[in-house]
Amino acid sequence: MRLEYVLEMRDITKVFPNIVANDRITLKVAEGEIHAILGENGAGKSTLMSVLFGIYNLDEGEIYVRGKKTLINNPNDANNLGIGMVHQHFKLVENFTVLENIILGVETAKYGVLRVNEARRKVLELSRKYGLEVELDSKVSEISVAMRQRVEILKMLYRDNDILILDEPTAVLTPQEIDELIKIMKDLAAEGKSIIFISHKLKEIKQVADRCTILRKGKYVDTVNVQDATLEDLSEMMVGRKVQLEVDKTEAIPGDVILKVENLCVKAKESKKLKVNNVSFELRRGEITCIAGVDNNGQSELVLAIAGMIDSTGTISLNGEDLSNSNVRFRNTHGISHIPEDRHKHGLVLDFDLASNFILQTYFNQRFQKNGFLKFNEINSYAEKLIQEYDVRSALGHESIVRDMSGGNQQKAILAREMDREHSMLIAVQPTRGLDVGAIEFIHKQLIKARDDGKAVLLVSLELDEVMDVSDRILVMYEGEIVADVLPKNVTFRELGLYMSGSKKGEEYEAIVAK
Amino acid sequence: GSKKKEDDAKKDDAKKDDAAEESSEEPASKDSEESSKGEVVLFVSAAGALDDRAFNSACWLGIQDFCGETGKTYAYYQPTEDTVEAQMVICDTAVKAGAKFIVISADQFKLSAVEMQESYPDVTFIIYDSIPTTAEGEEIIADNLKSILFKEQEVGFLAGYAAVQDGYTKLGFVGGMPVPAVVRFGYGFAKGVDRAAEDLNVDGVELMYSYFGNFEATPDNQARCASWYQNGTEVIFAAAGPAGASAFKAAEDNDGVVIGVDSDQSAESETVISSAMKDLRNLTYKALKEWDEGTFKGGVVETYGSAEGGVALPMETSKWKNFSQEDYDALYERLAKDEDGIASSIPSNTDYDDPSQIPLERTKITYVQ
Amino acid sequence: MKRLLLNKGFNSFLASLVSVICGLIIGLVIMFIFNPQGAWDGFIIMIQGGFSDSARGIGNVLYYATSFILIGLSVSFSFQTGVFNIGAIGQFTIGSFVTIYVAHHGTWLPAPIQWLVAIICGGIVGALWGIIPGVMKAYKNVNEVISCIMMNYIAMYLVNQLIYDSLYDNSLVGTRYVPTTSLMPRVGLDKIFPGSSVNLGFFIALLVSVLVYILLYKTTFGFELRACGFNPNAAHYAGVNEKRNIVLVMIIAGFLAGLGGGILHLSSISKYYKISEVFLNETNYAIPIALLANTHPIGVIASGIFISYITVGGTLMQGQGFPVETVDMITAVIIYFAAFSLVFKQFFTRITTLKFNKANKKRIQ
Amino acid sequence: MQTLLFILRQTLSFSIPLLIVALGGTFSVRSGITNIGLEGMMVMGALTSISFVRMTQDNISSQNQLLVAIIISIIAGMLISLLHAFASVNLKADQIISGQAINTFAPAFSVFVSRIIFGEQIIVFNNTFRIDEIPLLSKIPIIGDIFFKDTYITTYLGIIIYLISSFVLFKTRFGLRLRACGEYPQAPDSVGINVSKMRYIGVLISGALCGLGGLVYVVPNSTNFNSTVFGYGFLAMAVMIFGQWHPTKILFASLFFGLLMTFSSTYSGIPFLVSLGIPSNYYKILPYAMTLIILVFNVSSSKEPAAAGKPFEKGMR
Ligand SMILES: Nc1ncnc2c1ncn2[C@@H]1O[C@H](COP(=O)(O)OP(=O)(O)OP(=O)(O)O)[C@@H](O)[C@H]1O
Ligand SMILES: Nc1ncnc2c1ncn2[C@@H]1O[C@H](COP(=O)(O)OP(=O)(O)OP(=O)(O)O)[C@@H](O)[C@H]1O
Ligand SMILES: [Mg+2]
Ligand SMILES: [Mg+2]
Repeated sequence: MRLEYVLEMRDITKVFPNIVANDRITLKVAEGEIHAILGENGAGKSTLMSVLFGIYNLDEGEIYVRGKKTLINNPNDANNLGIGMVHQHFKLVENFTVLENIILGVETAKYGVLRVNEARRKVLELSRKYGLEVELDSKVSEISVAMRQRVEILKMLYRDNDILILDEPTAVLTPQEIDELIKIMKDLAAEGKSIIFISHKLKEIKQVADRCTILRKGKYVDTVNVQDATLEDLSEMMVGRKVQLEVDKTEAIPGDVILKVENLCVKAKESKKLKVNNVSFELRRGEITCIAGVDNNGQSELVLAIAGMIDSTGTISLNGEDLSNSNVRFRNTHGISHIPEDRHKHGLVLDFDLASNFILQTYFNQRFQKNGFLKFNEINSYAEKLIQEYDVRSALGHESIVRDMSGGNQQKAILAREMDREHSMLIAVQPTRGLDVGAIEFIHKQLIKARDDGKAVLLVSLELDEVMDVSDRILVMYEGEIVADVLPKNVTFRELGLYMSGSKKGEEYEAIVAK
Repeated sequence: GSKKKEDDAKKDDAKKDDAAEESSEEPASKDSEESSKGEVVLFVSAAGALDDRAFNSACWLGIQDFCGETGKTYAYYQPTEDTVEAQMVICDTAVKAGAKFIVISADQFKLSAVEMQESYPDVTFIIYDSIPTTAEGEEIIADNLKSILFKEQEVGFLAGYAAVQDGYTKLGFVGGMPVPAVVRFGYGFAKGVDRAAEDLNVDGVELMYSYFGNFEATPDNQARCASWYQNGTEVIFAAAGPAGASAFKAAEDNDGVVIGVDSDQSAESETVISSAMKDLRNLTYKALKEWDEGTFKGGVVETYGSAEGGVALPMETSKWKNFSQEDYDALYERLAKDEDGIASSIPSNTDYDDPSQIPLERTKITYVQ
Repeated sequence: MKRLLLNKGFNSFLASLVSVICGLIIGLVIMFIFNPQGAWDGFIIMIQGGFSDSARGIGNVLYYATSFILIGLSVSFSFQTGVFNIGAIGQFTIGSFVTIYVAHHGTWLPAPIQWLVAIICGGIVGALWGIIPGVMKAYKNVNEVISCIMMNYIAMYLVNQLIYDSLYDNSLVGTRYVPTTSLMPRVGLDKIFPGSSVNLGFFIALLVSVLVYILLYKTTFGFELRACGFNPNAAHYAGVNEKRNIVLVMIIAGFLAGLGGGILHLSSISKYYKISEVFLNETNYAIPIALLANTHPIGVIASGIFISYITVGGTLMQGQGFPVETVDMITAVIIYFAAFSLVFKQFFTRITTLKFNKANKKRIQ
Repeated sequence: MQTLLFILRQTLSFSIPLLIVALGGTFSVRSGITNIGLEGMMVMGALTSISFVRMTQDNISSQNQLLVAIIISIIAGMLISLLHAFASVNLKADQIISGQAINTFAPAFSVFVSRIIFGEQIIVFNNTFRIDEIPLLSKIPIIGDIFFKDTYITTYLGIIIYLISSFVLFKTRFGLRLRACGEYPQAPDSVGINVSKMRYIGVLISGALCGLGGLVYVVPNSTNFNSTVFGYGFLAMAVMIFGQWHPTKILFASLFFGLLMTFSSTYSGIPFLVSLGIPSNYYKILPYAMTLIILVFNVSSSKEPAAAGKPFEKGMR
């Protein structure tokens, strides 16, 4: 009986210092099957896969591969068993070429000397066979996210793996790219490869998976035939209650123009290419404007330029005041609040305590300092206030070192800081990335509250669901240009995807170009 | 002159043997428990090191000779820095640990020596190259201290004269740093070269003159010497302590030769053709011997030059082509007797600010600053 | 108690202490290997340090600690703000010379302020020496380690030449002795610690350490600097001018090092700058002291005094037949054990949170 | 011609140790471990190998002796570098700490040990390692004069190590893996490469080359060793950064620096320069000042391997 499963994980338990990430979880995958794993953030999906792939050693349980009980102590063991994995965060060396990344670890070599030609041939063959188009000699830092993902898939195929794990592979793709990926997955399955596919997007699961295992808070819930389950069933099993997936919000009442951007251009660091190419738009009070687009199409640079963190040409004015030549501090104090894309790189000083992080841009205000000396009492009570208001949870209150806090609470801290600062415009870049539904809900509510308070909100998101649910107006960026300016009610997912992949351009865009 | 010196040495050897016998009969000192850490002590400066292959090494060997013979314990101390306070700390430490005789081997102790000799009247001191002087410039020598100075210029002179007489016309001098003793070596060498050129009527004598700026065997020093050899210099007199090794190496690689300094350095490299020796080891030994026998006389300044037999070239190990033992003896004699004012014509370190000021008749001196 | 143990500062202190103890034990073992007879006595003398030479010993501990603290502070301060000022060596060197120079040429000043003017000038030139790598790092993205190394050598050779050109003394092969009128005031310390060179400089070092502490932890400027140190990107995001701050950090660090050199050279009547092509001995301790202090300005006081303490002990240990280098070896071992501090810290945290964990485990089961 | 040859040879004698040690540092940094302990590792290599030469100088023929000395210096460097690897990889400590500890330890230890073994701190040895001429090869015009006359095995070693290093780093499986560990250890970790092991190897290679560099530093330049390499380890570190952790650039950086050093220390053999009367201290400053200036104008900002200096934990994201 057991033989019918190519992979069987039984009663897997994995404990981290403060949490039981996997609690007696069972997973059975058949040959040629696409098996989805569904669960909220933190449900333990990645952990389970990491155990399977040998990154973590399990605390309890057994793993059978092709009917044989095995110990998987490191990725090598997994690889030898034909198990491959595409991680949620790509494991690619940025300044290596695509080819080097693919062969890393299983290089063909003679007396230790690399023999890349052989490898190149094999990779090209695979790439052709599965329609996985990649530029083998480009540096990874120069290629798009979608291509990086193809590289990761090629990495598995190159290793002749036949149990493939894909951890949230669709989170960063356009609908079209997702379709392509689904086709590839189906092809692979048809060849007899087994695929474990992690996602919390129910529609995709419905589309591609044969069966689905649901996890909740580290525990096994059930394994179902996807055909037999409705979307509602799946979501209920995942969250444990009936869920309302839409965001509650009233119609926007746009007011005056707050931000006006004209002919904004940003040069790329190394090349002469323009990352942001002659972008112009306006933001209005009381409206959430969303910039949609595939990662790396200039959204980040656009935001950094508006915040004054990188050099740009063109004009930016806020409330009629020209900001083009002013520095970050000036913009911070004249109405721009900014929830940055990377909370660890920009948003927080991880080794500071929470209170210090709350005053990161305001420490010089009369409120927090006198003659250059910090007023700690005032700072701490302010911190406590924010902690209360925004429900930021941590072990030691305002004294907690931010590094020790969970990602969701780190994000809430940033949100609290940026919302509470005096501002007329809020920029939020991927504010819900990696957060669980509760936190996402909270953040969406706050964005809407800001809008209703009469602020202009600029949301940058890669997730189409978020784009469609939260925004009042959508700008689509493609290769540094704004290619569409649409209202969510007038546009479908499909269309958005076309804009995002550059295959369609909005009328407004044509109009702009004509001008 | 040199014969006299050799005789002295023989006598010393005989004495040493006697002393060894005596000490073996004598039981080890009673209070060896407390004072076992060093009755005879050497002080070296913070900037220096025990093994400088020059002063300190020679004194240390002299102390070892003596203590090996008498069974007395010995030690050396180095202050944390060269201030009076730090030097007094090691002096107190040494005396507390049982020091009875202290050899001070550096000019850096000039100020503190005044205090040391007064604070410890029961301890005997000798200080090389220096006379205890107060901050106000007053020289004070107590009865328990003897200052020993050398006329390095005379042995430098010998080396320079010998080199020219041997047939070298392109010579070089490198000092470690322009400390007084090194400067005396250098000035003497320059004068010796010139005097020989004059006496022997040699034309076209050239002298390169420089200081390394340090006493260490660094690649830079090696390269500098090598460049001289490359440029035609045949022999370099290296008065530079451990940095002499740089000159040896450069000579080995560029077919040049070297004159060593302080002690007989012939064993260190094939290229060492002679050495300008000071008799430090022996003098240290002698002073200790006198102290041991109760004949030590302090309160004086003794200066050793050729007349006193305190300097020499080691002719047995020298590799001169033309300069013979007879030539050497004759020259030494002239120097010791100061015939025609030959010895008194040699400048000392305080006579000129830099070597290019030395009036030389037939030598072209190039001073590389 | 648990609160205390969980306190970061106390925890680091404890970890440093354990490092020191481990280092000393290994040091003793090395001493035993090489000289079994003298080892124990020598070791005792060393760890008695300043105390084995009566009041003078203590005075000297404080005296040597003065320059150690200041140069260690220079490195620590820069570390805390994300810059590695290995150039403290050169700044100390040039500061020393300038102080001596001003002391010699400033004798027309009223005596009570000669020293002050001189050391401030030393500090200022040290700061100037720091500006160059600072500007290069901030505006040209030149790795400060390499530019600082270059600046160190330039300082050393330049000072040697300037001495030849100005204050040269033939017999000292260095500068002349500093004029007595410009020596650091002894403020009665010579009465308490007779025979030692301790002077007002020690209090200046303490004061400066505290000032640096206040600057770093209590002021808005320090807030900016530390933010830059921990996360320059976040500082940039928060509108801090991180380029300007890098330059300011190097100026302050340079000033501290220059000040240290200056005070050292005005500490004794027989002090002078000896021409040398090796860096001043004090500079060897800059990085060790900073590391041992976990780069905390107040910690620097402790580690500076500690290194000074065993250095004094090391001098005295020569009486037992151990060369002064023994102390350096032991210092090195202690620094090495500082690498274990993470392990030690985790250990302390674990024993204090053991109870909590046990409870947690039970809950899980 | 003769002068040119001389300058070339001197340049090599400055550059080769810098090159070898800088390459050593490169292996460590490329694996993700910052190494400021180059100086101390050089001292350990020189101490052990020169001690060996001194102890055996009357018994073994010189070139064989040198070969053994080379091996000893390499082993010594590796042993001391293990300490650095342990602290940086296993203890995940700040990588400055153990490097600095080694720098403080080595010279003191060297004095201590030399005193115990030889009774004095300076180890004097018979330096007979020069090869006058290599038959046949020395007849090649120009090249023969530069490389095959009056030369040291160590010169070839430098060149060979340069060639091997560039090859190993960029053409071999090992090099690929090593560089991956220095850039983004998560990647090699996820494909089953043992990052800790690679980093150990990187540090060990750097120890080996530094130890060797210590010997190579002493042999062509002196007949004694005095427990120090006079900051050459730090200069090599500067050369490494200057050469942007890339063997060929490091080769040029070390030649550049060596040439300046040669100029600054041999100018006194050039009558014209002597006649200018510029004090030698200014010439001594020259290499350092020039390097600073070049750094300012060197527009391409140096890219240190991204993960260098950062401890890595298995399974880290
Ligand atoms: N290395 C670790 N140390 C401690 N806790 C961890 C570690 N890795 C994961 N966790 C915790 O274990 C839990 C499960 O995490 P896991 O990454 O498996 O979730 P997931 O289902 O993949 O979520 P997501 O949807 O965010 O990818 C989370 O609470 C997480 O914070
Ligand atoms: N510094 C950051 N700033 C913004 N978003 C981040 C940051 N770090 C992580 N994230 C996002 O948070 C989400 C979850 O992160 P986490 O580290 O918990 O992932 P995971 O599911 O456990 O990953 P893996 O599959 O690699 O184990 C990811 O989608 C990631 O993009
Ligand atoms: Mg997760
Ligand atoms: Mg996950």
